[in-house]
Amino acid sequence: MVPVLLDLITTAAILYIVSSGLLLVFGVMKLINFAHGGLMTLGGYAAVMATAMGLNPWIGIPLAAIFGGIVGLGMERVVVRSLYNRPLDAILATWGLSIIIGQIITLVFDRGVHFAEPPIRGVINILGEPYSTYRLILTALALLLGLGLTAALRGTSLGLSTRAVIMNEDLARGLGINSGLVRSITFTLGSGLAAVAGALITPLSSVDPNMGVAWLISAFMLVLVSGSSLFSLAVASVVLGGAQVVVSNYFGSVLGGMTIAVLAAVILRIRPQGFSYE
Amino acid sequence: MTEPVLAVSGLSSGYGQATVIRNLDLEIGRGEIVAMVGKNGMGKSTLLKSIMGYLPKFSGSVSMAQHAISDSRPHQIARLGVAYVPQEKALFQDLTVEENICLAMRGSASWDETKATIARCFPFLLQRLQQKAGTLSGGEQKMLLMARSLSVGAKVLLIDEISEGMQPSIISNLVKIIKTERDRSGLGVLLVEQNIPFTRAVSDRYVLLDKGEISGSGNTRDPDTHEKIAAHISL
Amino acid sequence: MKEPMKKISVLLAITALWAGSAVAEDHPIVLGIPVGLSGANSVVAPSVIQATELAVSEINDTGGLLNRKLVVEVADDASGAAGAQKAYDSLVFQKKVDAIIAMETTAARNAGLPIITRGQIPYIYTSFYEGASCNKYQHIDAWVPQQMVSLMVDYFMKDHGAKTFFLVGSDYAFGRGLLGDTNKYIAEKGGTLVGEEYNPMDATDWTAIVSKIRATNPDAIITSTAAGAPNVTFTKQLRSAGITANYGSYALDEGTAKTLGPDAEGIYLGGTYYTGIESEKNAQFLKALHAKFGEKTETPNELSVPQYDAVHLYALAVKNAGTTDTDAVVKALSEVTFDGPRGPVKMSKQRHAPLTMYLAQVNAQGDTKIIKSYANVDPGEQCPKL
Amino acid sequence: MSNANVNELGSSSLQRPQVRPLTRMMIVASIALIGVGAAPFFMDAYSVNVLVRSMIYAAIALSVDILWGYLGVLTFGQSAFFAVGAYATALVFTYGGFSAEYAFAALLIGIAVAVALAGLVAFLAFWHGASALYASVITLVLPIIVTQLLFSGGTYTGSSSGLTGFDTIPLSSEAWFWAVGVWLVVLTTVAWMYTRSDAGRLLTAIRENEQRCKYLGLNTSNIKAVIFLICAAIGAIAGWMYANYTMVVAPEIAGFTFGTELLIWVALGGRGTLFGPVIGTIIIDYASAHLQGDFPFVWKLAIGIVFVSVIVALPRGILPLVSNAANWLRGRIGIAQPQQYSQLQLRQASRSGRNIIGFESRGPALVVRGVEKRFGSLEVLSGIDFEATYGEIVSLVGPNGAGKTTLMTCIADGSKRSGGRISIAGHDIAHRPPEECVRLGVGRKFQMANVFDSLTVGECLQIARARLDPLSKWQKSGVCNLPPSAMHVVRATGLHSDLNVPAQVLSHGKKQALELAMVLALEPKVVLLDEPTAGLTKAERTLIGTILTELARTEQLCILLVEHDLDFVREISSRVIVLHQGRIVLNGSVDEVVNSELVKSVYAGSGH
Repeated sequence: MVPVLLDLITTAAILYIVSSGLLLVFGVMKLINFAHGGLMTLGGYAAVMATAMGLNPWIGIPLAAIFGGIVGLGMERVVVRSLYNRPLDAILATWGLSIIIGQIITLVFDRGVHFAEPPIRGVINILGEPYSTYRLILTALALLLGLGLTAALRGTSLGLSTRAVIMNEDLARGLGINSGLVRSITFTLGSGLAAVAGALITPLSSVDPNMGVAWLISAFMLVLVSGSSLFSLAVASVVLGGAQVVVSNYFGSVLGGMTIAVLAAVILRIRPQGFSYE
Repeated sequence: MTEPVLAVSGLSSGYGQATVIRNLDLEIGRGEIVAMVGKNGMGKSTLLKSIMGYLPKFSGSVSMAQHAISDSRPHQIARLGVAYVPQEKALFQDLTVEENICLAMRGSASWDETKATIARCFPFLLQRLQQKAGTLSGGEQKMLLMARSLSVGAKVLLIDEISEGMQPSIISNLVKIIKTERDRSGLGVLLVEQNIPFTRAVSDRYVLLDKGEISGSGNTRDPDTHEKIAAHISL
Repeated sequence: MKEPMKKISVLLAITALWAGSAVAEDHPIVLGIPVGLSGANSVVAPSVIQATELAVSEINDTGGLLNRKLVVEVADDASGAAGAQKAYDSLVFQKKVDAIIAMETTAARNAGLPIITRGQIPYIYTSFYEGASCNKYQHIDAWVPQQMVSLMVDYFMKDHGAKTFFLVGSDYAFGRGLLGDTNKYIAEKGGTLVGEEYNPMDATDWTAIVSKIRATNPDAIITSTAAGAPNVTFTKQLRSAGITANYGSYALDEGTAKTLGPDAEGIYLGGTYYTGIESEKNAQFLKALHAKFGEKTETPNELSVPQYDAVHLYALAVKNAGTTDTDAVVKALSEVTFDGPRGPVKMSKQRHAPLTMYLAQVNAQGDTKIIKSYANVDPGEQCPKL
Repeated sequence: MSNANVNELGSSSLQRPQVRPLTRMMIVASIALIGVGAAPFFMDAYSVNVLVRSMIYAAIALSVDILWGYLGVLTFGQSAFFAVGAYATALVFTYGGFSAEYAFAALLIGIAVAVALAGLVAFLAFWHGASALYASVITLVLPIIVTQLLFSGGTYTGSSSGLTGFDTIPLSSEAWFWAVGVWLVVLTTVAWMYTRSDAGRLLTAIRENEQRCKYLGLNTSNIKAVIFLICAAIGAIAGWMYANYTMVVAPEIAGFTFGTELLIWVALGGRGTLFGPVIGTIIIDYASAHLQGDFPFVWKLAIGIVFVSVIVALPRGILPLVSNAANWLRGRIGIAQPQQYSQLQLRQASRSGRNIIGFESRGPALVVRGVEKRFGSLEVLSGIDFEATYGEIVSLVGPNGAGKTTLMTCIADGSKRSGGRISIAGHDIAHRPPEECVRLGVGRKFQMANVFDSLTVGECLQIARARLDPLSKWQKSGVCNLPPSAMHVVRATGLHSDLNVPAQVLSHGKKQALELAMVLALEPKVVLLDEPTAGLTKAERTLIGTILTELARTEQLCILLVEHDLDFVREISSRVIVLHQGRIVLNGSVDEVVNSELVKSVYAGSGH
């Protein structure tokens, strides 16, 4: 039981890390960023570059944040900005951006798998069971990320403005908040988080031009059932990620592979607001 | 009248293709409190939204102390010193009192000064800073709205039917606060109202709005004010 | 073959030769190479193209084929069935190639074979696969499960005393086919199977499977995961869980092992080609490759070297047949032997080839070292009807 | 008086309304057929091969365009139905062998499975209240599941390798080219005729304003579901052709990536144009067959860049750009054709029997008993009790936030109230959705003019009549039958001279009048009007007021009116209900209300 429980927790943590950037963008902008997968890939390559330059593998993570942030800012300025009133078109356009990111990565690197040095290896004993240290670190990071984002949203004036824009954009504008700027910053931050997630999963994933796309659908589904709350995302990650682990364990990996998508669709059918308490 | 802090001239505005405000002229002087009175659906709220830049201006112009704001966006107008209190959903219910106030503070404003203003006008709020705005009573929420608007050092205050549902005692308190603050800082105020007693107590001048056009105006101290307004807004 | 027939074919061959030499310069023999320039196979595509080009230039340097130049026509198959159709169509009907030599996924090969049948040209398949693909125009010079399974299982059983096995595959024909055979072979040899799990091709999460491996604690893990991402993600997640059981992979290649870094240490690989093969032919091959491509040389591998062999086999067959005529070449392809970097290759066994099989292991530096070799391993009954 | 004034109200400019575009389409189709017939003689075998496949893809792209471009359903899952058709064929041939009967059976099985699957998807995606995003999410989950099922089918479905080596209909490439080409031309022509037909305009209406459609008594969920099923069948047929022609199926044809590629083709060609996606798909697929090999990554990069640019800058795709350029050019050389809108005539119809309000319709038209509405802990309406009879105009007044519009919503949509009972003409509305409430006799006009902006006035009226006069599915009937009340509004407001202009260019007043006419076209018994005079000029108000009083008198309609303009209320109401903070504070005659101190205090805000 202990290993399954640990798998469940760490899987939820990984899903949380992978989805939080998407959630941030969805919450503030009511916009689904299908380039999220592409941005994760970008983050993975940031880790590859850190390894290639002989840097400490942890350096890859801020590097990824910078890459993702810059690319995200550019995307918001050039493309996303004109699609705020066309949410379905925004999905398509960001998917197109994801294709562009993937192809540019392919042209710069190549189609192959690349090597990124993992920040840490090995296992530690938990209740007599050896368990992957890195997965446990990821769990801690997910907690830190959740607490950090919550603190940033609660404790900083930018965070306050962001929450105000999420709750009532018109009112926020009337109080002098430049909601356009808040959106830009949010998209940049969301993109940065996507890239960080990409860098963080390199020790568990293959770094190739399609690396992030495989995560996109799961992240998308989790965000849809979470609304715009970081807390409900945590709940959704545990419930759906847990269901995936359980189904994979007892009913086979193929069924496990569709667990999140199917469950999310069913949950939304029964309760359109998903896990969000609104 | 002194130089206007807010001048609206020839303004037409509305939703989509529906023109609600037609060719309207209005000036608010420094330190002047003007009440705009009209029945529901006559375009009072539309006018405020249009001044704030939420609605497109079909024609005409709006300026603040010679500063054209016809094409500015809401946040820019707010930053120039216009505090707008909408009729509905005017507070962030899930944010604390303090957060609601902080959101309106810009750049140089200091929390100490703001606190001083609150202490002067709405001392009870200081005890409630960490309380969620949504948990305040209706009257307290209106006080918070005023506190938010007054503590940001605004030059112009646009207030949409704040007296609705307020008890008379609170209303008289509100009148006092608005007037005191006006005297302190020379604030110009445009109130949209249907409440005759409140209008008479607080404003210097009133304007009657009928189907998007100004149909009459007068000095609030004129003896026929009550009659005129009552005739205008009753059935 | 009866005598008159032989005479006729010799006559035909001479005519062909004459006709061929008459148009030597303007009418080359064209080899079609459909390959995944885009998509998953674009990783190995450059090495496959280099191997092809090297073989072609070697043949042209020694006077060409039937006095005609050999040229290559490459087409992108986008690493999938749909793309393969387009590529094969283009090569067979538009470029009118004389033969097709290709490493492909099984899906792509299956998509291409009907076109080969319609176009009636010789076809050499150069990728290891799950076996039993039979088409009258097709030859295969790469390994099939029968040649590989025993190699890996016997080694674990004999050299490591392994009794319990866990099999992990990507859910596709090759993965299932190969592990199915392994499963049977383990049972035959008295071993115990403690698990057999498949993950979808595009899956990135192996948590549940790794968890089961940990729970069953097998003596050896044998994998047949798809090339590229699945190989890498499984290995990383297995290693990060701290599992150190013997780990043999049918599908991991030398290059990918290198990109895995320390995670690949100790993995056993099976195959027919590693750069470390110590033979004169391999040394010559590597030298020629570097001479031709210099710094841009792609590391040759399990997919590119059979391609190199196949081009030479085709050239030998055409020389033997004396013509590029399909029936004659197909017949000759079963008869010729090419002694290449992998050792002698002759596709004489129901269109398949007995091969020298190697077992190798990745060391701490990520380099692959050969630890055992078995000559002339028989492919078994693949196409009894051909 | 049914057909008396056909010509009086018809548009006078053209007497043969729909012939010209149809003729033009037939000419285009014939040319396309000749092209298909001749092409194989001028092309090499490779191009023929590639084009057969491109045309099959074009057929699915067409179905995606119907769903996305016309109906507004962004679908990622059309690939799944294609795969169902293809796999049904491959499985039948692999395990049953090839025969003509089996080929036919495979087609039927493919269509049946695809339609069943589509039914399931439609059930999930188009339920009452589902958002457009949710529908897209479901179509996104579909290909993921189908792909996993194909993978997990093991050797039976060939897993990732797919199926191959089965015998199929033995036709040459050229014969396939003709077969697929003819099918594509016919399909496109039929789709064109359908989308131009009266029923086809309904798709646009649903895309633009589904809510209005529901309140016109149309079961939009069913309509969407039916179109979705038809498109699934088209996908399955295309899949059947694909498997027959290529003799191979692989899971990638079911996937999300292919589903998205279809969207890319449609977007580039021009959504909502039919020809754009068809031509776009053929060109892009044919070009990628030639260019992808030479520039594998750059080609895909270029497609990505063009795709993003088109979505951002040319949401209608490239075809409209081309046709605009052509029009511009024609304008330059002086043969410009004015923009064609459909020509339409109005006919007066009598009220359908069951909607006649006669002596048998005794009792109140509308009964509201103890109605409550809560949003969480917030009580918006409580204890609302009143009745209204035929021929009465009842005004609902009260300050902002009193709950007037909420009450209207509760009457027009049975699922909205939290408690209490409402009956219309003696029938309990229970929890019926709006389209069923319309059937009971409710007609609702919204506060902001709520019409179909891109449709013409005549088309808006036709769609309003769709429930009572089924729309033609293959042509423009050119006729719209209106009941006397609606006809009266149209005539009185001069809308009959605007029948063929798009609703979006109407003045605000005329839009309000149009919506009123649309509501009356439903032949309602109870009419709910939410601020029908908002934003109107004085003259327009007077006109609407006169019309309403006349309707109540002559047609015996029960009219419930939310109104802020109290002068207007005073002029036309027979009774006034004052709502304040979710409760009825007064229900009486106009005089009673005008003289009520309570009402004065509510309005003047002197407390209570």
